[in-house]
Amino acid sequence: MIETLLSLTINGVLIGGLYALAALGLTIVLGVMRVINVSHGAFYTLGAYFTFLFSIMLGMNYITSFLLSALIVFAIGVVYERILIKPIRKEELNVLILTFAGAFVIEEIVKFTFGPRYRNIPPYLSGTVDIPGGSVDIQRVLSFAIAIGIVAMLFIILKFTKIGKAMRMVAEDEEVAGTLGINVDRVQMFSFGFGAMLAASAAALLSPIYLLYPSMGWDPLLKAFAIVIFGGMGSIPGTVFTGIIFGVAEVLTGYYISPTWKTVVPFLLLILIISIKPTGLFGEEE
Amino acid sequence: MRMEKTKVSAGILEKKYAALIAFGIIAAIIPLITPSIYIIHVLILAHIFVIYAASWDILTGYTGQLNLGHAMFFGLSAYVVAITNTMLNLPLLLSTIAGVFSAFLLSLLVGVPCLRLRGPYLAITTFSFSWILFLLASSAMIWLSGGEEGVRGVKTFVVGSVPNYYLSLVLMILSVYLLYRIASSETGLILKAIKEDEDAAMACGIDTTRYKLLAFILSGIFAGIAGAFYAQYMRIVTVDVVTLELSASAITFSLIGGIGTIVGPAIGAYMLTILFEGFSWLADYRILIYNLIIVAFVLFLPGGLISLKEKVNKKRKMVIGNDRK
Amino acid sequence: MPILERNLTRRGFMKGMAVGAASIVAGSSILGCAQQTEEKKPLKIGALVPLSGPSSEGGNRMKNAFELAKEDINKAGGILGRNVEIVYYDTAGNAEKGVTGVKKLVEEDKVFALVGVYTSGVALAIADVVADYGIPLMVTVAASPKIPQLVRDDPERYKYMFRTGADVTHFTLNTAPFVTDIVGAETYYYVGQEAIWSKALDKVFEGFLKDKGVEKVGSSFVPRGTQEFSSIIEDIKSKNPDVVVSSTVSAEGVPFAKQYYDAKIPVPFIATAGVLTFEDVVKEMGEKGNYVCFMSWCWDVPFTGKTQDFYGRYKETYGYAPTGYEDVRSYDGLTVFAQAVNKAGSEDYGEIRSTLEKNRFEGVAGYYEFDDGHQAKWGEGLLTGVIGEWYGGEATILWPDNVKTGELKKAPWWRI
Amino acid sequence: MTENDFLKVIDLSKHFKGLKAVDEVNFNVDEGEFLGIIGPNGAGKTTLFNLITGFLKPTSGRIYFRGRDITGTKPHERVKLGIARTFQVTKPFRKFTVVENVIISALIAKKQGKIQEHERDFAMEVLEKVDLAHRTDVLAENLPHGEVKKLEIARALATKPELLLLDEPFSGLTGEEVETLQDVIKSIHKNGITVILIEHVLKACMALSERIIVLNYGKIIADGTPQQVCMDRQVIEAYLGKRGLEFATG
Repeated sequence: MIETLLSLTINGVLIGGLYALAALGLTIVLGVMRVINVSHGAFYTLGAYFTFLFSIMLGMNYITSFLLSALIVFAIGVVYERILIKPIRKEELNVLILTFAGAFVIEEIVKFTFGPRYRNIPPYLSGTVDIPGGSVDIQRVLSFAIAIGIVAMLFIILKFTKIGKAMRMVAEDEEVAGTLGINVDRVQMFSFGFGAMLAASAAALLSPIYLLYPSMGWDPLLKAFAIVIFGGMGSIPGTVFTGIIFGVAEVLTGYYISPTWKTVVPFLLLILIISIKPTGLFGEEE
Repeated sequence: MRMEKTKVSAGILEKKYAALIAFGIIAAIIPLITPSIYIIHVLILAHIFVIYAASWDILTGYTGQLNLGHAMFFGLSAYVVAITNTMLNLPLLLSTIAGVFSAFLLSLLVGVPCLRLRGPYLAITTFSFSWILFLLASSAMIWLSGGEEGVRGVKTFVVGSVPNYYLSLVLMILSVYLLYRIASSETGLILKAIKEDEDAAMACGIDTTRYKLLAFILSGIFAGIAGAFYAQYMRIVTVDVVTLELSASAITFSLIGGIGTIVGPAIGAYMLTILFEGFSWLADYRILIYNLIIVAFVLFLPGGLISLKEKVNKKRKMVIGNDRK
Repeated sequence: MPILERNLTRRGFMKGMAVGAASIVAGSSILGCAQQTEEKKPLKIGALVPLSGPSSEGGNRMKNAFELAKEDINKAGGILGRNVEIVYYDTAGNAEKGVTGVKKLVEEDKVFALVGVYTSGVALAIADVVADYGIPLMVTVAASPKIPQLVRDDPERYKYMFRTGADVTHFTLNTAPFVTDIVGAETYYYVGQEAIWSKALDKVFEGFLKDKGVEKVGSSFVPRGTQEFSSIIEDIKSKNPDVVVSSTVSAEGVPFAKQYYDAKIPVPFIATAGVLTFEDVVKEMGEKGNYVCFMSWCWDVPFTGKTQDFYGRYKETYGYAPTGYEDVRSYDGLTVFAQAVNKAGSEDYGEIRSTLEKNRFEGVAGYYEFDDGHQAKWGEGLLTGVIGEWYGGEATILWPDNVKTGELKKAPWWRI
Repeated sequence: MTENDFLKVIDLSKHFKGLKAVDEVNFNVDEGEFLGIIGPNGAGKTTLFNLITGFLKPTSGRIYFRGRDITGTKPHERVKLGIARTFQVTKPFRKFTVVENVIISALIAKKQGKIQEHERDFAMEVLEKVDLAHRTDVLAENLPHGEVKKLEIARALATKPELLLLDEPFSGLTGEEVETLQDVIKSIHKNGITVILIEHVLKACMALSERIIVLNYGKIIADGTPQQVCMDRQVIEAYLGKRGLEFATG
């Protein structure tokens, strides 16, 4: 009994770390640019397919494919922001619609490029790790470790680098940042690309465990929505914490209640939290 | 809420009625000049989506409360009509009332927690409500909703496409007219003030909570009307009535037509429903082209089609001279 | 004009109406442009397939098959001497679009018959519209038990609706030999999609196996497209069945198999058709595709004279193997219909119907006969299918005996 | 508590994450008074305003208006009672014309029976008072900064207030604009409206106010006539720092 619970929790934490990674990009874009990027899921899809392209179709090793795909999606994000988001950024609703339509455009382009069929990235590492109550795929453990590494790197970037500090300042107050000589446009462009890259990394890590298809990005997007708001928009510790909580909650609900309710529960919790504390669990009061 | 009488001068009145009558006549004779039930069918759907889009506009376009889950009102009403009509064997009229009433209740349920929320928090919370409904309908409660197979066998008020066409036409004109009247009244102005700046509106003495809730209710009820009509016309209700795509289409329709004008979203819904069908020969490429058009609109004509009219007017004014006041 | 005055007049509203009126005219002409004068030459068949959205994977495989079927029919002289032309309508798996599609195909394209339909929701939504038009519909994929039930309940109204797609009882009959004979299990666990057809399958399966003395020890249902299965894997472990039956036929099938593999559960699982029978998909799964057992509706073995020819040509044309269901049943649906019309020798729907009801037709997956629900019958000499197992991207056929290529390869961690 | 206490603030505090933005503040305002509130940046002036107008809920303490406890009431309810405000960062309805901006307030006032005439006429009247009548049909977003400030005041006036709270109305204005606005505010006060003015521009505040409260770190450090406040050591220290104090006192 207790072993099952332990095993479930470990599984939940492992997967939750990756959820957190997927949600972080959304949080950064929300924090720095104050726009909801519905294309975030599409960048996730792109990350998965680029990893597929490099590792399967071009036969590169997994790590190279992973890095290349993250870089390319970063570049795509930057271009996307420049051409599509920047001209309309002040209009929250327009950005929302544009990124929604943009997500479909990307999905369709992926469909026409790679075909609508299900694709797989074979395991990049095989074997299992023993845990109480069973074993878990070694890939999950490693992916989790990589995800945590990326999060740690993110902290360092935000805390110590010039661009990171600039991002935090823009997030705090765009106008003030502008008067302090920060190139707000460039910071936002970078943040958007960065957000896209985080989505792509999460996809590259998750897709060997899951499956690739053109509309695969919607599910992580919706999950990321819930995580970001639940944890408090723009709060990175909040997002990481909530991501992991969501992972655990999902696995536990799936086991103790039913697998169909596990998708509903996070959103119910979200509504509950937001009714009590309108800025999310870790969000600052306005 | 009390509606103030609008002041219209007699001269303009005739002109406007001419436009309305022209629309009425053309719309009314369409079934007589086309033998195609397909065209009639698409137009019926267009009528339904016109109500749906206009009802979204009163909450988001006028009041600025970003609603990302508008399909929930439409969908819940449609499901309640279908379920009460087929499983409880309620008469269709009662089912319809139950459906619209359920949309009203949902608007309260969603509206109340949303009153304190702003920006992305509000947007994602409204989305969450609709997403929960989708998850319930598509998987967690398929014993009731039938999941993807849906609830079949809803009765209809009138049989056949042409009678449904006229019924939907009347319903559409009535709904849009009512919404437009509300939007053009003092109430509408107050809603718009809330959209412009909520704090300033409060400082003006506006009970923003009450008006926001009113907007939620109006929006929910009219979307509920659209959903109820949809259920009885389609005679089957599947998860398609609560999808993310349907919620998004309320926004798309409105943007293309012109947000915050009621008439704009109505035109947007009408044209896009027809356009989307007109694109059916594109088969696989349809979704791609459709979305590219939307992207282009957001970038190049964010005011929607209705802003074209203003641009033309401005030009005309410049030619005639500014002596119209 | 300032907002207030603009708001306090009805001008905008009326003008809007005028624009609306203009767009009606424009719209009618857009819709009308697809209209063509009906010529005697090609015979149009309307195909309802999801070409976009989450079902597009299956929809595209259906389209592949329809294209091959069209080629073959036309090569053999067409239908009643007329060449076949297929008009596709993308339903996106959406019921409303399905209904619109039927109206478009019938009214605008004047199609002779309809084929296709991937999801049950679309099939059930269009059933009445199709019945009102009185036009034949060959359902080639959607598996809801409600579809033949409609025909049984009201054979007069749904007289032209047939299905070459499988029924849930067929899923059961085709999968049960694995549980009872190959594994010799006493208990089993069922994993299904949270959908009406899968729940129905669960019931039929349970009843069928109970009679054979096999007990169900647990079940789980997941929403279509689920990616994370940790909780279900735990549940399976704790229920400790002798075998797992999984009807995770869509996108969720692959993650399920991968995670099942990683958990080293000591018993095999069998996938009831779907994604785990796709050669290209399983090959890409690498080692995690090993020991995956499956039931497939068709295979590259001589079920009929057409089978291997179809498999060869499909692979050659599209670069990957057919799945045995979406594609084969769609190909069969259209070719069976063509055979029936030619046999009836008339375009009269009544005669086509009775020809379909009374005769036996050769397809790729076997021979087709239709029961009182206009459902293609299962059975020896008709339609059966195969049970197989993947290893190293190659499948070994375990059942039935006449096409068997080997024995069950046991994974080192299995206890059976 | 007596009926003739106009505005009474008792032990009012507001904490943000441990930071005491307003800390146990007590003061009274008499009807017809002109009170100035000054203090360095971050002293809690705007927070205090938000508490009095109901835009923020206090952590502790009470607020009475005309003897009535209004601590828990909402902003619009306070407007109804006669408390109006402007914002430091102006918040005009940008897509509305000047007159529409004011009509909004007038509409509500009319619904509450505060005014009898047609809301548009009343709005025009108010615009006249703040010297904006010539701009009636200009969109608010096209107004220069100085006129937006006036518009905000007009909007507040159209709610028919008894107490008007002005949050830094002079900030960012040119010298000339300051002078005209000063006259406008003076005349408002003359018409019998009690005014509380937060101001960073000390000169204007000193010129207008009858009494001045000085806030520093959320606490009242001085309360008296402009002359008294000017002489206060603590005030000078708060504004100029220790060094400045030494400099000022020699």
